[in-house]
Amino acid sequence: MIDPAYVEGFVKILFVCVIVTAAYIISTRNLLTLVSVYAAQSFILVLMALTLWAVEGSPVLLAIAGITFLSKVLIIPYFITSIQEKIRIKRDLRFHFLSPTTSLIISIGLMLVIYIALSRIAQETTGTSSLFFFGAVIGISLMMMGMMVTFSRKRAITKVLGYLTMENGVLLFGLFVTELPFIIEFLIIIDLIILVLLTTILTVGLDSTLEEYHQRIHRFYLWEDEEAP
Amino acid sequence: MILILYTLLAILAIAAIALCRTHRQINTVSILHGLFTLLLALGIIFFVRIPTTSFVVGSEFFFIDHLGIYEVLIAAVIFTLAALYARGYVDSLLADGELEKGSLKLFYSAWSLLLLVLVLAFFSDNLALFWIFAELTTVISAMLVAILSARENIDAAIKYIFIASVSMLFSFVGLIFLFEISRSVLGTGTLNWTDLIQHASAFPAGLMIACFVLVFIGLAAKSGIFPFHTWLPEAHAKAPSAVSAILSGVLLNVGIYGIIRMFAIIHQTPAVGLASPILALFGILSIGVAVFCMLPERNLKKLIAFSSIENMGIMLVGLAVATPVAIFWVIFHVMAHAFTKASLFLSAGILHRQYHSRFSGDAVDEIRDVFKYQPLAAWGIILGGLAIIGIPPFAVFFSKLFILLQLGTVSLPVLVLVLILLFVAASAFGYFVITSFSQVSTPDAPFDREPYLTPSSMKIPVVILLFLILVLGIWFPAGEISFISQIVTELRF
Amino acid sequence: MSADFILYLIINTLIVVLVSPLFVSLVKKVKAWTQGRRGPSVFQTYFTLIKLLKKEVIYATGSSWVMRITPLVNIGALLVAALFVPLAFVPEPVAGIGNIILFLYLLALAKFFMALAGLDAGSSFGGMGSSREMSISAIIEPTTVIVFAALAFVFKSLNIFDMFATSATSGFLSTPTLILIGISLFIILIVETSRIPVDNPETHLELTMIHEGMILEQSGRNLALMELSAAIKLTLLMALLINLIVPFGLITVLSAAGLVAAIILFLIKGSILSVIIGLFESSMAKMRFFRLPSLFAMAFFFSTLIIIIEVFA
Amino acid sequence: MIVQLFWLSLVILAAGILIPLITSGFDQRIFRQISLVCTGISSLLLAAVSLVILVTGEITSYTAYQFFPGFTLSFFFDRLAAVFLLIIAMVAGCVAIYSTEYIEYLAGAKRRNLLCAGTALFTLAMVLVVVSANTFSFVLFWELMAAGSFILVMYDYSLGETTKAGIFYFVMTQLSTLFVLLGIITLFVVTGSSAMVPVPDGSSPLVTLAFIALFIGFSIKAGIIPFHKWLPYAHPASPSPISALMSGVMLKIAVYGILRFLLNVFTPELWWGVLILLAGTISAVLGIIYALKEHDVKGMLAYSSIENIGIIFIGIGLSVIFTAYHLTDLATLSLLGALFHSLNHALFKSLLFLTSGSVVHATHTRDIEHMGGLVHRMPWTAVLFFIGAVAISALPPLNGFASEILIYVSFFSSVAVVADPLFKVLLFICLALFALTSALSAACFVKAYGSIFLALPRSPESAVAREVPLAMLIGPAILAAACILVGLFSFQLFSLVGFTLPVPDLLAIGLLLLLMTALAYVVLWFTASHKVRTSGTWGCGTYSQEPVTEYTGHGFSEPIVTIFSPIYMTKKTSTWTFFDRENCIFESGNAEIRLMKIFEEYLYLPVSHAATIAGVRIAKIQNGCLDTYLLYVFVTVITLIVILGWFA
Repeated sequence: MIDPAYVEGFVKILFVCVIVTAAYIISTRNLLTLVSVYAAQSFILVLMALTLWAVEGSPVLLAIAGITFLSKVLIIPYFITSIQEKIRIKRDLRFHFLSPTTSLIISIGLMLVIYIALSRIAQETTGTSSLFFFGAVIGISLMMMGMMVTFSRKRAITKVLGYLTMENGVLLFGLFVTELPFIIEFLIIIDLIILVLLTTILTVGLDSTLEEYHQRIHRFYLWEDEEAP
Repeated sequence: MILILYTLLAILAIAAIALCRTHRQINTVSILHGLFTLLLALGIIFFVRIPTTSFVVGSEFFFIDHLGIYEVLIAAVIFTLAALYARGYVDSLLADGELEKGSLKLFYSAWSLLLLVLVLAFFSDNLALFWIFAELTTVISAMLVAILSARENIDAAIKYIFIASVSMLFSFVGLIFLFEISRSVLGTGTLNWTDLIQHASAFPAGLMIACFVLVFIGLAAKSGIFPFHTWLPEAHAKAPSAVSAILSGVLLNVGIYGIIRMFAIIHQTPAVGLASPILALFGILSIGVAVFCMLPERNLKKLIAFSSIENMGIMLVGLAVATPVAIFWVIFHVMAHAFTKASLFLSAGILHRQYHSRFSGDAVDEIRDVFKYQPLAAWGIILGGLAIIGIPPFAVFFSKLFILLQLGTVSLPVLVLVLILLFVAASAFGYFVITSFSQVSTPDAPFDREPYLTPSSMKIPVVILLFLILVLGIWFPAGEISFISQIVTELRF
Repeated sequence: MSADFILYLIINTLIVVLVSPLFVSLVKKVKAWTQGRRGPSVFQTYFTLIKLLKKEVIYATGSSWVMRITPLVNIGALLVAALFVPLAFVPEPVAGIGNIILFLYLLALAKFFMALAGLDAGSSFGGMGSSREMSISAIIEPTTVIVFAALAFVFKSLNIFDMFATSATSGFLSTPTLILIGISLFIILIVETSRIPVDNPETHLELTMIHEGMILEQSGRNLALMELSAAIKLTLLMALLINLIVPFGLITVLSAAGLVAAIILFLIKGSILSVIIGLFESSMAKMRFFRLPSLFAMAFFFSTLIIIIEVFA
Repeated sequence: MIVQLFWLSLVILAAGILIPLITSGFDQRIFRQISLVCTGISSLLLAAVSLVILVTGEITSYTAYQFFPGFTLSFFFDRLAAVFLLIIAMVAGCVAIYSTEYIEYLAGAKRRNLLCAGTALFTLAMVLVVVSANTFSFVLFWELMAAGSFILVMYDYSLGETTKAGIFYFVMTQLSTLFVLLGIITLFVVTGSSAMVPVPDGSSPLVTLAFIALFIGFSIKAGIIPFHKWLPYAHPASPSPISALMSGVMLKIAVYGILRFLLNVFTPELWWGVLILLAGTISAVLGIIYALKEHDVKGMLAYSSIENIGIIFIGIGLSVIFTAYHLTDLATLSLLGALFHSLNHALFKSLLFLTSGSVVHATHTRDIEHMGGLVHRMPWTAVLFFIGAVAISALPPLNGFASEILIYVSFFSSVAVVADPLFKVLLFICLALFALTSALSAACFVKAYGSIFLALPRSPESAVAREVPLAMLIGPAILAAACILVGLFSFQLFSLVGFTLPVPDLLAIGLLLLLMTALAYVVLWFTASHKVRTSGTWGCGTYSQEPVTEYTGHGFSEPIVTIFSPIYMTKKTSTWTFFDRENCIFESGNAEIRLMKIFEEYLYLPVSHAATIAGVRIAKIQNGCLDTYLLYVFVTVITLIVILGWFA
């Protein structure tokens, strides 16, 4: 319904926003802002899904946008923030392997590498210049940036958020490359929720400053300093 | 109809667990659940004409073929025996206070849920569905690993979840690729394995290799192949032994099952020329790393975990050879390894109950006077160890010999390398068993521990499993041979 | 077992038993002369043997049946070995008698029992004697086997009878091989019968006696047997040397006159060789024990020299 | 008829395995007796089977059981297998008789049942290795034999030395399986079938690789020099009947392996023969030299097994050289020498091990320095050990000489037949070394017999040693009788089997020896005086005859040790501690001169050390921190993407 050139521009802007949010997730130290940035990123994804729906009009996209909005913008961030209040950890200061600046440089390098690789692999099917190919590249590079977060941050909660950004990358990749049947998307979301649920409960045991967890763990293990991985 | 039966069985079991109060009742429920899955699987084998899709509700997502039912059979046997083992094992966990009453119900319901998800994974025709169920098995088994909620258990569970699910994301990207390829070739995209295998020869080689490699990353993490194996030793060492028997016996098979399915597809396309060397490379690397990590290892359960990685490497190498005989023996090796590894972990569990060190699953085991305290477990480890190394009367000898034979026909230098690595593994295992089992308490170094009187429920599974691998090694019934060769033909090798 | 073979058995044993004490006393006589004294009569060994037969046998307290049967086994082995070396009449070989390796191992059998007897009494003299005897025999054995291999290679047969037959009929060997075989056999004779440079047969000084050390505990008739078997061993090795290098007078077809002539000729040649041995012994002092391997290395060099000449020339 | 008899013996052996296993619950003597009697009967049947095959010479093959299409278990009885069946039968029978009594004295109440079951399983595995027709079943029973013997070696597992022996033994058997497997797989690649079918000629590099792999695999199990290190550890550590079985029979199974592949599969080249000959000579010489310095009786016997295996390999090497020169009669002569020596070695080595087992049982020590004077206290064991010692030192009438003369004759005739001069000089050197080993073995066993049995007891235990019960004498007695009879009737036995050999007829020689000794005795009876008296040994006038003055094993072998000192390298280590910093005031220290175990310290330990270091370094991957693990995943994913991009 809307002329494609305008849509093209709008989607490109959304791509840039996604990358910016990812960069922000990599570098931020404050956990609360981390969660809100993740929610913003998911919201951008929802917008993208809506615009695609506007362009192609297949109802699946609308449904995907709906459940993503429901789960990734509302439920998961609310859940994580509630957990954070319980374990009262504010800041994740320690970085392992990569400091924020180096990881940003690496992510740009990664984007280039993925662009070249994907163009070499997929030159027969989707044209390299089209929006879909570009979406695929951004999707995978978002995944790699999410992965960098998982292994470069100390706190388990930030690792979970890194994992979630990776999952967003997959969703982006899925949106642009093909339209998976809705049942698959729905089940992935369910699985994601269970995964996040379990990991956060477990991480509560590790990072938390809660008393009753302390007491249990102490009985089995000499309680080292709080910074233990 | 069959799938409904299985899900019904699982829901019934979980409901029953919620109702029962004492541990004994809950345990019998989970044993019955395993037993019924086994009976159902046997029923399918004998009465239902396989491969079949018609019998199932919403058949476009599920199907039953020989490989699927084969894996379910192995899973059911190990689950039943592990549940029987858990009756005594969990009792002693409760007695020692490592596991509280509260999480008992959670443990057994996760146990039955895991069995259900596994069965569904093995029966799912749609690869994305298989991916989701595999992901679910990771989550549930991680919960089982962390059930003791001591610090290092949670540590191990977190590591398991993170490494497995991060890599599985990549395999989902691979699946999307596959969907894209099938959409461009068949018009309407499909991820059903049966349709994919039909039209596999038409797939473009370049894209196919990319999708195979991406999917391989995730499944390699699930089955503990070299770069992604790091979670396996810690998860197995720290999980309760009944759980680590399942982890090693069945969970690793999910990864290998996926790799076999994907390799069957790519085997049709010309891209196999690049896929086999990659598989062989990863296989040899995992054998090498596992074998050399076994040398300095002082913890029994970690040693056994490393030997699982090594056997997964052997299976990959066998798969890379890709001749029908090699595939036949890889599938046989899946079964032989599963049962041997389960028996090893169960006997290690008994030893752990007897000698468990206060601090952590990682600590060096001070095993002493083992033949005085736990003769059956000691002999279980010795015979199981001999079996896993590949000493004749047991089943692993044949599969190892014939995989190496097919590897020899393909390339001799690789054969020599693998033989040397297997030799190092055998001597590492031998070194550990000899040094730790010959420790005897002398008058000046007394070792007085009250002997842990292992209940018969823990001894029977070890004996059954050892008897099973002995029978599998000696008697090859015609039915078994035709069943496995049927699998090989279905995978179009 | 043709008639003349049985006749040969009887004659050969008789000659050996009767003649061997003579050669031993001859060697002693020559050594006495060189030392400026008259020395015992030529038949002295016969008298000592007869005297010893009369004396009572004394066994050490801790000794066992080994001490008792060693003399008998020794003399038995040596007498059988004597059948392997025809002194005068050379018949056709029967049932493997005459095989040179068997001859060597019969001597080894005698040595084995003597060494054990040395250890049996539990005295340090016997122990030292047998330990040194076994060490020397171990070192010299390669040389002996190489010399016998050279002989077998040169005479194209393993049997001493055929060797003597060919040397008797075909006359002298090519001179260089003859000289080398002679020297090597002479060195083997010196070592086997524990002559001066290797061991001093007459002394009872514990440092220098090897052969004597082992039979120190023997007495009476056992000592007589041991002395006789030592003498027989000397004669056999001398006969081996003589009949190969100077086969003159050996008869292969049995006739009374020929036999008598052969025996007399053998006596003459034997006494000449005993004189040579006596002179050789008195011209040398006993070597230190651990310098013996260098002597044996020289003997080994001579035997390999035979091979090289035979093989390459 | 043969196959039924063979099946019967297998069934009885299987019964011998199962009965003690089933009744391992109770420590009853009766069950152990039944199992050992089963082993005895089945070895009797096996002996009958092998004799029938040897005499009639008929070849029967028989497929027993098909595991699955690719792999059938089939037996093949020909003369080569019959010889080794005979070896297994005789030694296992006598060991069974011996153990009926010996086991009762062993520690470990209920575990003794496992020992009987293990012996029966070990024998069964060896029998099946010898008769298996195709390479797969050969490997299968080969590994079963290795595993069975490993469990037996580890019988009294609590001792420190058994642990070390167990590790050495296990690692070396796994190494030998590695090479045998490699050889068999290469053969399968070349011939395409698992049957022992001759390789298509034209020596492709694969065939040479197969031969080298099989040769190394079998030399490890046979104990050839560079790979011998497990033997002197495993034999002393295991119970005596087991070490008799292992040394007498298991080493021969390795010899059987190399012979089976040389005769049936390979068409040997000349340099193969030279390789085997050199390996044999080196093992023979070094084996006996190490045996001489050993003062643990079973260690000495183990090293002398290495020497005898070296002699057998010399025989095989010569026969391969002759086949390369197409001289079939000489080839059969030296092959017969090797086979006959394996049979004889099995007989006298197990005799020596059993009798030394009785001695160790009586004196509770294995060190010959603490023995002595046992000839009076254990007369029958002394006589049996004596027969074994005479046989092993290859002295004429007995069987040791009968087989060594065969090898001597083939050596002498090889010298005559070989053309190339350099090769002839090599043969002469090997002949010289062979003569050296037989002389040294005579010296070694004089030392052994002298210090164990003769003179006065050098320790309180050997002073109170008592003769062993009857059963522990019958077993070795049968072996001793076999040694004597096989030696005396060697010529007749060979003609019975159909070979007339250019070797002396030892029966005639034996009779002559008897005649001459009898003649001497009769002459002495009439001429000499009959007075006999016993008094103290001559001690230069002092009447005190102490056991201290005796010549011990060390003293006896000291001249040879100094003569061969370059081979026994000694290591001098000394450490000091001082009171002050400038190391002036000496506080304490110790110096040590130690005979260096060359192979162990320069070959085995460095290799295992390097492996463990590699292991530790690689184990660092597993450092327990999640971030590093995720980093590995990250790096692998990137490399894969790059490769994909570059390749696809």
